[in-house]
Amino acid sequence: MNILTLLIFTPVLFGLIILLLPSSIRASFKYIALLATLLQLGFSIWMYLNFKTGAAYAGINHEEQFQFVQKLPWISLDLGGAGKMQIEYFVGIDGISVTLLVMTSLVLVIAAIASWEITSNLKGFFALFLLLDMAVVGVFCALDFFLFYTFYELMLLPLYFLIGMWGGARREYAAIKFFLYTLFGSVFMLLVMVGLYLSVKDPVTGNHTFNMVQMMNPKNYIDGSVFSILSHQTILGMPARTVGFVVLFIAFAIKVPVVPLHTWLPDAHVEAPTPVSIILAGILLKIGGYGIIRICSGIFPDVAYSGAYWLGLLGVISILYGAFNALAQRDLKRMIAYSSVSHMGFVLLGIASQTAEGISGAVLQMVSHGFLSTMLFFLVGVIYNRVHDRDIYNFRGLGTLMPKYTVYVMVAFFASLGLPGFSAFVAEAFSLAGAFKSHNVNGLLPYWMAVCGSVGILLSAAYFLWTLQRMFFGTVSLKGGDIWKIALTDINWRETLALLPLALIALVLGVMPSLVLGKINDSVLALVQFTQTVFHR
Amino acid sequence: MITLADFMIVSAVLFCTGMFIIVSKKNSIQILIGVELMLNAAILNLVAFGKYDRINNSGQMFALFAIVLAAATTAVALAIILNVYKQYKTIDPDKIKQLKD
Amino acid sequence: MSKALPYQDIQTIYFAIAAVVLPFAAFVINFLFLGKSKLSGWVSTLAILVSSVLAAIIFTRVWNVQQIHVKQIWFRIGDSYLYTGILLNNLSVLMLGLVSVIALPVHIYSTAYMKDDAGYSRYFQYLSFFCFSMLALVVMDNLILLYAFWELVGFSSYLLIGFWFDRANAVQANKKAFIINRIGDIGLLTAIIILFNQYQTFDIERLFKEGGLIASSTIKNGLWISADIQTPVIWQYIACIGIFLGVAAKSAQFPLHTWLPDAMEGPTSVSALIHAATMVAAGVFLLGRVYPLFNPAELTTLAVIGCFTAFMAATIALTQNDLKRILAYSTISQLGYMVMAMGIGAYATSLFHLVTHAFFKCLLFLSAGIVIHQIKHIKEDNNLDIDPQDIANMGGLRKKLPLTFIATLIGGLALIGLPLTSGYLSKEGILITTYEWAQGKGDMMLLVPLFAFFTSCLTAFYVARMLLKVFFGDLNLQFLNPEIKIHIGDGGWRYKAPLVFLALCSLFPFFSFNPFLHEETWLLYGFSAYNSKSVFDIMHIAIPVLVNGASLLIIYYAYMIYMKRSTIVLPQSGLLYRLSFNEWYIDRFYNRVVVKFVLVLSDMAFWFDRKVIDGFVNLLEKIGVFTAGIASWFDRYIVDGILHLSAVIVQAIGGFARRFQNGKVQYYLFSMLLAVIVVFILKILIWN
Amino acid sequence: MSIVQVLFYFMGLITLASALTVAISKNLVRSIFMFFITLFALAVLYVLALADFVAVTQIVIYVGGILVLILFAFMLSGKEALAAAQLQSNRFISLSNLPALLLALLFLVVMINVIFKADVSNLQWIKEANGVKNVIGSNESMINNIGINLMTRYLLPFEAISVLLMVALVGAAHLSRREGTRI
Repeated sequence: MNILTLLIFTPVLFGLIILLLPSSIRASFKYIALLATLLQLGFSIWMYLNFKTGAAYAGINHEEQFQFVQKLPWISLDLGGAGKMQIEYFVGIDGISVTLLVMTSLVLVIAAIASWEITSNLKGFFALFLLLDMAVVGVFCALDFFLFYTFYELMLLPLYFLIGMWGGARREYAAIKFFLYTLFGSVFMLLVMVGLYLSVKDPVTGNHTFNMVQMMNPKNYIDGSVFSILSHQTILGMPARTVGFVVLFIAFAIKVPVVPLHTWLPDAHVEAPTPVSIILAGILLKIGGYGIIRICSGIFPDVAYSGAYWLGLLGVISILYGAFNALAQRDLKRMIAYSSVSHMGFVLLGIASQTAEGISGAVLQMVSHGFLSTMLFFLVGVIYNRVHDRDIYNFRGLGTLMPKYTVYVMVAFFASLGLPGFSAFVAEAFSLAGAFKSHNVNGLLPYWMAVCGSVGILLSAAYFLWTLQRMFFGTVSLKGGDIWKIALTDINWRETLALLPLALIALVLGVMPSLVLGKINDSVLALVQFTQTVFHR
Repeated sequence: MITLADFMIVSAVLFCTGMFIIVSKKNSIQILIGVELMLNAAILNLVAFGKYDRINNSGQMFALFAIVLAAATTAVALAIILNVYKQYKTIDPDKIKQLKD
Repeated sequence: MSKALPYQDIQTIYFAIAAVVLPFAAFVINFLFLGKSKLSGWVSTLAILVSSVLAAIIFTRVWNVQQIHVKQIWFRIGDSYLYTGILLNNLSVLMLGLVSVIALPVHIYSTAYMKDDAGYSRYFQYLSFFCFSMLALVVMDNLILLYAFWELVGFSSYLLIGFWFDRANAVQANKKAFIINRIGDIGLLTAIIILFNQYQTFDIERLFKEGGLIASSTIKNGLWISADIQTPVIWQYIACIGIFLGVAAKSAQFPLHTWLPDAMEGPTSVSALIHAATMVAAGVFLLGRVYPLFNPAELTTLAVIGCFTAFMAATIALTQNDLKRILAYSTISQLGYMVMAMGIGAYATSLFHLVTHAFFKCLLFLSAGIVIHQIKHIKEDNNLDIDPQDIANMGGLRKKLPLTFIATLIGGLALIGLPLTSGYLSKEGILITTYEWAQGKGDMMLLVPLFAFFTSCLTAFYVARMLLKVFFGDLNLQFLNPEIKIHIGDGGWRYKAPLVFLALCSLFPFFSFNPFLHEETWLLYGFSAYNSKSVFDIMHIAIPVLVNGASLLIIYYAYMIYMKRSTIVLPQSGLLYRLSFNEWYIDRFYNRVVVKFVLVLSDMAFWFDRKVIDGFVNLLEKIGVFTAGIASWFDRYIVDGILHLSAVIVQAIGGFARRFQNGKVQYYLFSMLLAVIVVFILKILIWN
Repeated sequence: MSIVQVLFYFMGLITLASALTVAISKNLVRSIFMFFITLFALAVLYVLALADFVAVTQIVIYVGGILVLILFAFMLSGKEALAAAQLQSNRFISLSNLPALLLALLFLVVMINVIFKADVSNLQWIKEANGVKNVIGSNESMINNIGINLMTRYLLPFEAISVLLMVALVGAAHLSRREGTRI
């Protein structure tokens, strides 16, 4: 049994078990879900430990360099004159996926712990949760575009229901908004996918293929096909490859999210229940970044190269715009949601730089943000569970009431604002360093972008500190008076269990970024090498 | 000299009068009268044209037939009217709407 | 270890590591195990004691002997390797020693000062963490780690300023401090990134050593040329500006100085350690580290800004009534001197002033802490509603707190720069060098030494004012509330020992056996490479005499004002007074303009987000809904409508036909006849 | 204008006037009597059309048979019929009669139109009949001829009608017998 397949489908198995079990033992569902995620975490850690590094295992555009590969024919139709339709179950990971996978599995464990707060319709919730679990893990593993797309779309459904059924007051609006936004992106992605399928031929079998690794090789493109680099096809007067890139980019940019495609995020976060917020912020956003790295710049490196300026610009705008918006919020969750926009801007900036530092920084930022946003949303969930309020102005002096909680909040906040010693610092610093360096290395991004990006770090300090000062410090003063004072108990062991590993990981990654960078370096170098040479004349 | 057209015009007016009676009257007996008027209009025509067949007398002959038949039909019709009246206590054909769908 | 080192050097390195890590260990122990225990204070003190002993050993081994640099790979990112390492040279060992030596008395003092506080252990956690960051900052060998600890120092300062986190002012102040420091951090980060881009390394030694990468790069034709990278020269300026921002934020230089006076909301012992002696000196230390980066024009700018800061802060200090605020502004002023000294090339003198200032300012703060503590006692004993830090309430404490008085006096005199104190040595050095520096630069530049002298006079005035108001005359409180009981004193040995130690260190013999000539200070020899050699001439006598004379006159003037109340006092309502009292309105400007601007900007961004982007999305949604509405309308009324219409038509025809089937025989007849006649008419009309 | 013509017009006028009165009259009894007049006037018209035998038959059968039958039926149908008859709209031109009136007028117009268009006096066979003197003279009697024709040339229709008459009589008798439970 392939470990990746096991990793992907374990949760579904448990989900089926939950579905089959009678509702009378619904109290045990959360333990089953937790067990599933823990098992998954075990698998991913095993993979992480057994992951081989070195230039020979870089992956990216070399199929044989991927690890834990499983390749099975899935849908194979003989279309007669039109050749064979070849869709494979093709999973495998390289350096870029492996760290994200570990991050994902851990975040899912935390999300499962956070699911304790769910009280209604447990069977449905955990079944959907585990389905979502499968889909997100699948996205990071899939190397066949069709498979990728299947997982990608499969995420939407459970998320829609999770937000729409277990969410807050305006959950339906948020769910619909989220659904439409992401659907909008993925519908066009489907078109590009088909276009790519028709443009690419598997050199071995001679059939059209959905294999993403094959799509990265310019030799596999059929002469004169839509996305062939040599044929210079146009769509609506624009070069076809640019259109393909832009469409894919929009699909992923919605996920990231990049300003101006971000407005689903605050609404979805605010309305979603805590575990879903955690998955949204911790994993979903990373899928956007991962997609941009693996698919956008993997399959259309030439366009990613020529359009890097705009990518970088969008990144900088996201950083600043998200930060300014976060500063204007008074809903804690919304503030954190906007801060996610800001922090994910660094990812885009790093990717746009196309330097090893930038892309490594971006991946590290994704991993780091995965943990930190999980922590932040979990923390918001803690307070929301207790008093069902998140308005920053309604709290003051929580530090006195909930000292341990405040310590975790401070850790999360300071880690998020890039305090050295925590993972975000290294990630952001190197994203910026890469962006700055890019002018000399490949001339893609002007210097000022990095400088503007660094202002985002300043603003993040402003809004996090303002929140700290407003909510946690000062004399105790709560909107709900003594009732709240009683309700606001300090965190319990279950919450500690969720928060402590996150805080420690943020710290450990900050001190030893090599835990991530060691695994991704070869892949990143290969990617940089690849994007700069393969598709250029 | 009385022309054929004269007869025919009289017959036409008579016919139309009969028709009017048939269509407009609310009394079955009156309707029967209308029918008779129309028959008579026809007979008048037959008779008028019968002038030009001295040998066979076809016009008058059929006029005779028609008169006899009219008598028979009237008898039958009146019998029906009576029966209808027994059944419905009315002889207004508008009230008898069993044919309506 | 990258290269083989002699055993003793390895030992030195281990000592250095231990010196740095010990406070961190204390922090961890306190954090994990000694949450509520009073033991935590002694754990921290022990750690810093060992650190300072180690620092002393290291100092003796490295100072003017050698430079030790070891490094090890930290992580690899892409093709570049990041190292972590320790660089011990004169500068770092000096700072290492200074920080640990200053920290030690502060720790001891704190065990007494904080003993009644609920957050005693927390305080020592923070303090140890600060010591760790500060010590690490000075020994780190590369810019990224320097930056990391630079920010951690800011962070621990944040924690300590907001130590009493239930006080609104304190948390406002720590937020402000951190954010302003963040501005500096960003500048520094940008500068570091620029340097990394230019030289592909973060290594301080490789970058800044003599003949290092910085020295070998040139500026030509608007390009900044290093080994293999050419960048527009503007980025060299930006790097310098960035570093300056970092320095300005940490060392409270104009325009980023406003956090420091507010930072006095923290415990006074913290103010003594962090906001007087060590952390604020980090800016000057950084300047020392990256000194070769600056070119003469930039140095001149630095000098001007330093001079301006010194002058501005001194004018503000003149009118403040809060004891700690006066000291805070005097700190800013003295830091201005140091930066100015760096700017004029008096590298060593600047560091010398840093060291002396650390001692006497720490001394002053600790003394002020005792004064405030005692006034607070009076306040609490008698339930008075006063500000214990307001010097207007004080007076005549000389007799109640004799040791504190003497300590403050020594510190104050050192601050003024009168002979026999350490302050004299370093300050005169700066003034003389300033004068020499300005001589060759034209008339405009003469303003710099002029202002420096003037600032010195101002310093004399406000120090005298403070001393007189606090220690001389009669206790104002008693004057206002005659019935109060006063039981105050210098306190136990944990108060006294640090004061004595620091007071001794603030006197001349600690630095030079010649109390009048700063050139003979041992410290200066450590940095002879950088310091501009000055020829001994008449000015070296004239300037100290002049300045000290003026200072004495000013002190006399102050004495006449505050004690005898006989001299003309400057009006307390004039423009100058208000300017000074309101701290030049800078804070107010920041609050009203900069902060407002940012907030408005963020509100606008949010408005934009909600109205424009979300509005656009919602518009799309509305369009979608509308289109869907149209489609559904179309579906219902057109597509279905056609269907229904045909049904309706059929029905209508049926209904129409049905009406003929009304069972009325006459009607059938009528219809039939009508049909017939219609056929007839048609026949006649058409087929004829 | 001969006296015959005057008579024709006069009788035609009476026919039509009485027929119209039948149509207009709201009183059933009156209309029946007006019908009686019409039938008489028509008989005169038959005479004028040189069909004296037919005229006699008309009077005998119609006036003597049908009219009596109708009167009896009217009387048998009782008071309600009478009342219903009275209830009818007494106006000749009323909204309920309008369609019927229009229809009748249209038919009239059409028929007159056809009559004039057809130019009946100049029809082929009439001309031929005139040519071979196959026209009944105003002074000869056709009774003989009719009798012969009835028994020779029109024997089959005569017999068929007799059977038909019998059937009709049987039917009428069947219908009017007093049973009532049927139908």
